Amino acid sequence: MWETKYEKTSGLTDKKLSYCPGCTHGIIHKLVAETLVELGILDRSIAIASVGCSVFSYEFFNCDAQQAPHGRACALATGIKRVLPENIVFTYQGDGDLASIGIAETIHAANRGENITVIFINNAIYGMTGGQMAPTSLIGQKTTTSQDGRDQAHHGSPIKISEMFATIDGVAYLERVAAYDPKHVIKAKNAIKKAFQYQIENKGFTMVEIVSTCPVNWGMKPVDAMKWSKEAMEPVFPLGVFKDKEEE
Amino acid sequence: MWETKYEKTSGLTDKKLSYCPGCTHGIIHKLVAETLVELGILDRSIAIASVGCSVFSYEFFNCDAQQAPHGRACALATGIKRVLPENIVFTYQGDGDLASIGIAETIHAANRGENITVIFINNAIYGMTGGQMAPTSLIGQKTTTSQDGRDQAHHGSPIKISEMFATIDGVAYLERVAAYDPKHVIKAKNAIKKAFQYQIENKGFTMVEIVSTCPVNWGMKPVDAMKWSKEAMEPVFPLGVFKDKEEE
Amino acid sequence: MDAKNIKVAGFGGQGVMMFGQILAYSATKDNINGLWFPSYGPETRGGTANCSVIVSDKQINSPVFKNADHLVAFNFPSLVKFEEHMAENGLILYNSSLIDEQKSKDNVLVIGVPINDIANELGNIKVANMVMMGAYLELTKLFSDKTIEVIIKKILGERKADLVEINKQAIIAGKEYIKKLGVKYA
Amino acid sequence: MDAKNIKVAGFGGQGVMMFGQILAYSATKDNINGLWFPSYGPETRGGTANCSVIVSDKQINSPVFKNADHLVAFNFPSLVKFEEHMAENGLILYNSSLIDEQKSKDNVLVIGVPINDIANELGNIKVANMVMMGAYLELTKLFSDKTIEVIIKKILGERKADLVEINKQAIIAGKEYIKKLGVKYA
Amino acid sequence: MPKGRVEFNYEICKGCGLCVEYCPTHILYMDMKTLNKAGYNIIKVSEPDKCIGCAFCAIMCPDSVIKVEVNK
Amino acid sequence: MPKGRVEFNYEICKGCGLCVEYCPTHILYMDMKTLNKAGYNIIKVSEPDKCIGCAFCAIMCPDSVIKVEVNK
Amino acid sequence: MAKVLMKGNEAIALAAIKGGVDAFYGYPITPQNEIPEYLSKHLLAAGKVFLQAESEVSAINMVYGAAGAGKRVMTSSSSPGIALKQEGISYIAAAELPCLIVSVMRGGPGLGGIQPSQGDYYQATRGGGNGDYHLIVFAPESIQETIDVIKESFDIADYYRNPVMVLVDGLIGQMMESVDFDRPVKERFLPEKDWATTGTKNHPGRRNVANSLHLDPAALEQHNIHLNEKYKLVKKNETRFELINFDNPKYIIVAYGTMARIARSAIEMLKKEGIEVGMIRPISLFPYPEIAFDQIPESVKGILTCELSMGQMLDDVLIANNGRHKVGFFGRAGGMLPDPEEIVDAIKNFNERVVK
Amino acid sequence: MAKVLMKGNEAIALAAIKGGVDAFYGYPITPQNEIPEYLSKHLLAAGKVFLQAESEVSAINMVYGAAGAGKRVMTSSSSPGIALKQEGISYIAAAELPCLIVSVMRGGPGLGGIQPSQGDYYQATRGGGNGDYHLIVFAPESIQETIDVIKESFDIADYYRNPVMVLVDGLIGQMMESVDFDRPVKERFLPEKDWATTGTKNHPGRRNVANSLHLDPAALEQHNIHLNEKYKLVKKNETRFELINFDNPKYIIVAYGTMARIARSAIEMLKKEGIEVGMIRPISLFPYPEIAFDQIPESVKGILTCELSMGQMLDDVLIANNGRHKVGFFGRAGGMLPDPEEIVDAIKNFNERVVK
Ligand SMILES: Cc1ncc(C[n+]2csc(CCOP(=O)(O)OP(=O)(O)O)c2C)c(N)n1
Ligand SMILES: Cc1ncc(C[n+]2csc(CCOP(=O)(O)OP(=O)(O)O)c2C)c(N)n1
Ligand code: SF4
Ligand code: SF4
Ligand code: SF4
Ligand code: SF4
Repeated sequence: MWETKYEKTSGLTDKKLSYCPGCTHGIIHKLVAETLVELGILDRSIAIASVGCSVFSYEFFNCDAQQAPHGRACALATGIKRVLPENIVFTYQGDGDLASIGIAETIHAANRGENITVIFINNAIYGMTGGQMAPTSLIGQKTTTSQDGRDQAHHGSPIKISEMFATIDGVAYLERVAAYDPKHVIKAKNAIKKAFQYQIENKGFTMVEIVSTCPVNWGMKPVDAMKWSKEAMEPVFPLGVFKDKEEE
Repeated sequence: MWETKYEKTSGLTDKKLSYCPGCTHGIIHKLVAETLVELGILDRSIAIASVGCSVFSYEFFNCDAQQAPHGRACALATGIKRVLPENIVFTYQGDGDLASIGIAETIHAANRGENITVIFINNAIYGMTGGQMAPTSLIGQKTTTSQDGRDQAHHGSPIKISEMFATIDGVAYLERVAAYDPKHVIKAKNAIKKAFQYQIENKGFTMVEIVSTCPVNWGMKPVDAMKWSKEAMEPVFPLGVFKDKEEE
Repeated sequence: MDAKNIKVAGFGGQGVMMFGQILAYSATKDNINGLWFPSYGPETRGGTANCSVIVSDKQINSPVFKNADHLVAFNFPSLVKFEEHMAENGLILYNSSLIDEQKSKDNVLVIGVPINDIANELGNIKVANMVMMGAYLELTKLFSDKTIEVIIKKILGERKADLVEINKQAIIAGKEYIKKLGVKYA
Repeated sequence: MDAKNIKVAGFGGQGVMMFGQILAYSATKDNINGLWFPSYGPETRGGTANCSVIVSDKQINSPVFKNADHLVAFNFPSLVKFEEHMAENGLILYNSSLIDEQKSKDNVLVIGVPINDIANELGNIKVANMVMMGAYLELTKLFSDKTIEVIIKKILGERKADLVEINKQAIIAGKEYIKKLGVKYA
Repeated sequence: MPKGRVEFNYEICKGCGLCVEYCPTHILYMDMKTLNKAGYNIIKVSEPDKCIGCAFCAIMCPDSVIKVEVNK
Repeated sequence: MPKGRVEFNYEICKGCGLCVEYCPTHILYMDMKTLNKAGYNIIKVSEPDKCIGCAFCAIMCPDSVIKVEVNK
Repeated sequence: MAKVLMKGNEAIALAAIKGGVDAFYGYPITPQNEIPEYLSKHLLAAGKVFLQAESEVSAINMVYGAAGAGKRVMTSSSSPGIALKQEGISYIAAAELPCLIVSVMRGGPGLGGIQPSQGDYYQATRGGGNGDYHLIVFAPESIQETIDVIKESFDIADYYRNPVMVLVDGLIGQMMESVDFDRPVKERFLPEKDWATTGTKNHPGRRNVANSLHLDPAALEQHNIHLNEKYKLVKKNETRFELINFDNPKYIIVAYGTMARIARSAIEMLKKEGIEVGMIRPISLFPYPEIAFDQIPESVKGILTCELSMGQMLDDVLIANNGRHKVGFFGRAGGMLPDPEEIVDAIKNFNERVVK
Repeated sequence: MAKVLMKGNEAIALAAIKGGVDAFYGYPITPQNEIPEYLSKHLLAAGKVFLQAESEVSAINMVYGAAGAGKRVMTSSSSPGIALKQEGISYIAAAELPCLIVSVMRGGPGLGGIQPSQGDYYQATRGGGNGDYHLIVFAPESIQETIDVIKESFDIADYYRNPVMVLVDGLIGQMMESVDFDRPVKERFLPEKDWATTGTKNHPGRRNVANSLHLDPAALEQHNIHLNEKYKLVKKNETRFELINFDNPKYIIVAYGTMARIARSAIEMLKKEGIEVGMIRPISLFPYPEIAFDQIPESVKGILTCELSMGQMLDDVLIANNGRHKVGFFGRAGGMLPDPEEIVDAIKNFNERVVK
C-alpha cells in the first residue's frame, strides 16, 4: 500500500514561484513553509517579504504578510512583533537587503533581542537587479559592478554576517547552513525549525544564514551553481552553529 | 631654567570649546589635536564632525573639516578619502551617531577597509538632545527615554561596538580606551596615535573607542562622572586592543 | 484686565524658567489664559536663559511680542538685552544684588530688589527668585497669595514639600521690601 | 522614406532583442535615426520578450506607437498579442516553424517563414533570427547587405567572429526563401 | 514491486535538472523532445522499478513539482 | 625652588574641578569667592612650591586652561 | 475638566494617548524630544508599546509594520528626521495604511538650526517620497487646536486608510498654554480593520497582505487612480480653514500655525488704525482650502501670504487665487519670528511685496 | 564624430565622463543600473573613482564628502532611492556644494513598479528634504539632449555651487537612440574651488569647512536669504524651454521629457486634421519657465498639461498661467505610456479635462 512520503506543502500557496529555474530560493521557501506547518504556527505567522528576488514571497507563503522597503524587513518585523507578541513574525531577506542596506535594522533588532526569526539568503550577489556586487561577493567574483572581479584592496573582503552577529547578546540562535545537496537541505530545515521553535519560546532573536545560489547571474547551470556554492562559497562562509543561548 | 612641559596644542583653534564643564569631549579633542601636530599631518587632515555635542568640532580642530548628517560621518570620510588618498581623514562620532543611526555606514567603511580613522566617543547616552537612551546605555541606567532604567528584556543589552568590529577583516587597528585618569588618558593618546600612524601607512580602517562621560545628562559632578565611567562602564566595556593587523 | 506681556531673563540656574512658569500656571488656575515660551536648545548651556510669558483673560494671539509690559531681569546682560523693548507704562524689576542702581525712564518704572541678599538672609540663595516673585506680585497684583501658594506647592510636589515654607517666606520678604520702598505701580 | 514602426517579439532566447538592435544600429550606420526600446525588468524572466524599433530619416518623435508598420513574431503568443495593432499596408512576418499557417488580411501582408527549420538545416538553431532578418530585409529593403554585415560583425565582435559566416548564410537563406515565394512588399 | 514511486506535476516544472542530478539511482532524465506550456523540457523516469523512494529529487526540487510515495 | 609651576588661563576655565581632583600633591583648590566672566569659580594653587610638574592637572583639563613648566 | 497648563510637545503626547495610540516608534531630535520622553513613561505604564528606534528610517518602518498589523501607531520627528522617513512614508501611503506622523519644524535646510520654522511645507504637502501620494496634513495654530486634531487624527487615518501628518513648529512644541483635553471629538463610523495582518487564524480563508508593489503597469495605474479618487474624497470631506475678519477687508492675509497667530495680533493693531484686514487660516494644508479663496470679496486690494519660510505655501495660494487678486509675500526664516508690528508694516507696504 | 547608437543609461554614464566626472557613488536600482555598470568599468579604467555604496543614504553622503573636497562627483538612482537621499541632498544644497544627481523615474508610490513614469516631479522640484532649498533640475526629452545637458551639468553645478539634478524616466534610460557625443558645450568662467576641503597645506592660513549648521537663527536666516538670491540668479540665467508650433495655435500642450516627445507626434497628427496645437516644453523644471507662458497668444482656447503622473507639474502650470487661460490635464501613471492618439483625443475633448 502506497504512502505519501513527500508532496508540496500546504505552507505554500498554489501560486507558481517567480524564481529562475533551479534557484535555491525555491528550496528554502519549501523548508520555511514546511516548518510553519509542522510547528502548527502557519495561521499565526506573519511573513516579511524584503526587496530582492524574493520580493514576491508574500504571494508564496500561505500566511499573512507584509512587503518591506529594501533593507527594512527587521524594522517592520519589530514594529509588528511588539504589538502582536503572540504572533510568529519572520523576515526573508537576501544578502543585498540584509547585509548591505539593511545591516543597521538587522543588527539593532538582534541587539534588542527582538523575538523574530530571520531567514537570510546569502547568494553572494544582487539577483533581482541583474547581478551587481554584494558585500558578500567573493574575492575575484565577477559581477556587473566588479567586472574584473572583486578586488580586496578596492572593495574589501566578503562580509561575514554570522561571525559578526555571534558577538551580539540579543541573539538566541544563529546557524549558517547550505542547500547544495539533500543532506544539507535537511540540516538547513532543522536549523530553521529550531529558530522558529526558539521564537515560540520567546528566547530572542534567531537567524539562519543559508549559503545559496543565483545560477542566472552567476552564469551557471543550476547544478554547477550548487557545486560553486559548495566549493567556492562554503570555504569563505563556513557552516555551523554560531550561537545557541541554550548551549551557553 | 623653566621649560614648558604642557600647554594648549596648536592642533586646536582659539575658539572656546562648547562642551559642558568637565566633559571628556574636551580631553579627547586635545589628544586628537596633539596627535595631528606630533605626526605632522595637521595640514593635510580633514576632520568629519558628526551630529552630537561634538557637532561643533569643525570649529575646534585646526584643520579642514566637513560636518556630516547624523550617522553618516564614515560615508563622508569614504567619499573624501577615495578622491584624496594622500590626505588624512578622520571622523569624530558619539555613540548615538556611530552605534545607533550610523552603524551601517561605519560597518561598511570598516569592511571595505577604508583608510580612515574613527574616534568613537562612548558616553552611554545621547548628550546633545538631552539625555535619551543610547544603544550603549547600561542595564538599569535611567535616561529620559528609559525613565525606569534600561531594561534588558525590553531594550536589549548595551551594544559592544569594539567586540563586533573585531570580526571585520578590513579593520587594521581597534582599541578601546578610557579617559578617567591621567594614566588612561595617556594610554588613549597612544592608541589614537597608533591609529593615525596606521592610516599614514595605508593599513586600513582604524578606530579607537573611548569610554567617556556626560556629567550633565548623567546628573553627576564631573569628578563623579569619571568614577562612574570607571566603575560602572568599564566592566561592561572592557578596555584593550581588539584588533591589530600587525599582531596577526 | 488686558493682556500682559512679561519677559523674564537671567543666568541658567537662577530659577528664571520657574518664575515664568509660575505666572502661567497661576493664570491657568485663575481660569484666565497663560502662555509661556522659553529660549531652548544647547546654546542655553551655561549661558543665559530667558522666557516670555503672556497672561490674559482673552484669547492669546501672538506668542511673540515686540515690547514687554514687564521685564524681570536677574542679571546685567539680560537687563541690557531687553530694556530697550518696553511698552508704555512698563515695569522693570531687576536684581540689585548683581546690578548697580538703575534710573527710571519716561513711562517705565524701574525698581531694583537685592534678591540674593534677602535670600541669603533667609538662609537659602535658591529662593532668590521667589523674593523677586513677591516683589513682582506686590507691584502688579496679578495673582493672589492663595493662587501662588497652590502653584508653588504643585510645582515643588511631594519630594520638595519641605521647601514650601521657605518659598512662602521669600515671597513675603519680597512683598515687604516693596512695601517699605513705598512705590506703587498701575 | 517615412518613419517605420517595427515590433519584434518572441520567447526570451530567440534573439528577439538582437534582431531589433541590428535594425537600429543599421539605421545609425546609414546616418538616419534609429530608436530601440525593449520590454525590461524581471517579469521578462523566462517569459516573452519584445522590443519596438523606429527607423526614420527625420527626427523621431514619439518612442511609443499605437500601430506597427512591421510585426516580426517569433512565437504564437507574440503574434496574438500584437497583430491587432497594425498600420495600413502593414507587414507581419511570423515564424511558421512554431506557428500554423496564417491568412493575410485587408491592408496587411502576412508571411510565414519556417526559420527554425531553415536554421536547423544550416546546422545552428541559434541563427533562426538571422534567417528572419534575411526574409525581413528582402521584403522591406530597409538596409543593404553591406550595412547589415558591418553591424553583425560589430555585434559579434572578436570573440564570436567565427559566427559571422553562418549568420550571413542565414540571412541569404531567408532572402532566398522570400524570393522563392515570389512575394513583394511595398 | 518498487520501493517507491515519483509523480511529476509537469506544468510547473522549470527543467532545471536538479532532480536528475541528485537521484542516487540515476533513473531520471530530461526529455529534450517534450516541452511544457512554459517552454521547459520536462523530466521522465527511465526505470521506475528502480526507485527507492528516497525523495532526494523532491527535496531538491525548488518548485515542488515532485510527489513521492513509498511502499509500506 | 619648586620642581614645577602651573599657570591658569582663568577666563576659559569652567570650574569643573578635575584638575583639583587629579593633582597628586593636592595643591589646587576652587576659589568659591572669585567668578570669571563666564560665571565659573576659578582654581587657585595653595602651596606652589609643592608642585612637582607632573602636569596631571593639565592633562585632565578638558579646556586647555593650564600651562605647566618644569625646572630643568 | 478645568484647563491645565501644558507644554506643546507633552500635550501632543497626551492627546495621542487620549486618541487611543497603541504604539510609538521614534528617534530623538530637537525640538520634539518631549513627545517621546513623555510617551516612554506613560505608554509603557499603560501597557502599550514605546520603542526608541535606531534611526528615523527604522522608526517609520516599525510604524509601517504596526500599522499593517492594524494598530494605532505614531511617530514624531523634525525636519531632517522627516526627510529620512520619506521612503517609508511613501510605502505606507501606497499600502494605504493609517498612522500619525507628527512633524515639529525647525530651521533648515540641512542641519540648519533648532528654532521654530515653517520651512517644511513642501516636505509635508508635496511628499518627497516617490510617486503620486498624499498625506492628510493638519497645521494647528495653538496647543489647544493641536490637542483637538491629534485626538481626531487616528480616526481620520483609519477612516481613509491614509497617514495623517500634524505639522507644527518648534514654538508650538516648546511653549506652554492653558488647555482642555476633554473637548468632544467628532463621531465617525470606522469599519473594522479586516485587512490587518494579524494571522489567518483571525480571518480564516483570507490572507492579508500589506504591499505597495504592482509590477504590472496597468495594475499600478489602477492603484494610482484609486488613490486619487480617495484624495478627492478627502478634499471634499476634510478641508478645514478659518475665515477671520471677513466683512469688507481691504487686504487678506493667508497664514497657518504660529504665523497665523502673530497675524491675528497684527490684524487687531491694523483695525485700531482703521485698516480692515481679513485672514484665511488654512487648518488642513492637504487638502488645501482653495474654496476659501472664492469667498474673497472683489474689493480686496491684495492677498499677503505670510510664512516662516522663504515662500512655500505661496504655491498653493497662487494656485487657489488663480490670478484673481494681487498676491504678496512676507516671510522670515531660519528660526526668526516676526513680531506683529512687522506684519502691520508688510500690509502697509503691500505693493513692495507683490510677487504676482 | 559620426553618430552612434547607445542606450540612454550608458549614454548618461559616458556623457558624465566627457563632463569630467571624478567620482561616482551609487547603489543599484532598476531602471538605471546600466549607469553604474558602465561607470564601474570605465571610470576605474580611467583611474577615477567608482564605488558601490551600501545604500542610497550612504551614497549621497559619499557624494557630499567628495563634493566638499572639490571633486566633480555624481550619483544616480530611481524613485525610492532618491527618497532615501533627501536628507543628504538637503545638506549638500545647504552647504552649497556642486554635484550631479541623475534620477531615472519609475512608477510609484512605494515600491511601485519599474516601468517609465514622471511621478517624481515633486520629489525633484519641491525637495522633500527639509528647509528652503532648490536643486537645478533639467528634464531632457531625448538621449541626445540628455547627453548635452549631462556634459554641461558639472559646469553649472560648479558655477552656482548647487546640486544639479537630471530627471529622466525609465524609457529614456532603457531605450537606444542615434546620438552624437561631440556637440559643443557652452563655455563658462569657473572660479577655482578655493573653498574645497583639501587640507590647509593647499590653502595656507585658511581653514575650509563644509557645513550646514547655523544655530544662531539670525545667521541661518541670512543664509536662507543668500540661497534665495542665488536661486533668483539661476532663474534669470538657466531657465530653459522650447516653444513648438507657436504660430496661432488653438491649444497649447505643456509636457516635458518622454511625454513631450509623444505630444510632438500628437501635434503632427492634429495638424494633419487641421487642428493647430502648440507646445511649451520645459527643459528646466527648476527654474520653471514661467516666462514661456507670457508668450501664449490671447486667442488660445486652453492649455493641456500632459504628464506621466496624476498631475504634479500641473501646479507649476497653474502658477505660471495665473488664471489667464483654461488649464486641462491629461495623465497616465504607474508605467503606462500613452500613444500619440490618446493625446489627440485629449485635445479634442479638452473641455472634459479642464481642472481650472
Ligand atoms: C531603496 C531601494 N534601493 C534599491 C532598490 C533596488 N533593488 C531591488 S532588489 C535589490 C537587491 C537584491 O539583492 P539581494 O538582497 O541579494 O536579493 P536577491 O535578489 O539576490 O535574492 C536592489 C538593490 C530598491 N528597490 N529600493
Ligand atoms: C537625522 C537626525 N536625527 C536626529 C537628530 C538629533 N540629534 C542630534 S545629536 C543626537 C544624538 C547625539 O548623541 P551622541 O551621538 O551619543 O553624541 P553626544 O551628544 O552624546 O556627544 C541626535 C539624535 C539629528 N540632528 N538628525
Ligand atoms: S536572479 Fe538569481 S536569485 Fe533571483 S531568482 Fe533568478 S536565480 Fe534566483
Ligand atoms: S551634554 Fe554631556 S556629552 Fe554633551 S557636552 Fe555636555 S557633558 Fe559633554
Ligand atoms: S527539480 Fe523540479 S523543477 Fe527542476 S527539473 Fe526537476 S522537477 Fe523540474
Ligand atoms: S580642569 Fe580645567 S576647566 Fe576644569 S577646573 Fe581645572 S582648570 Fe578649570
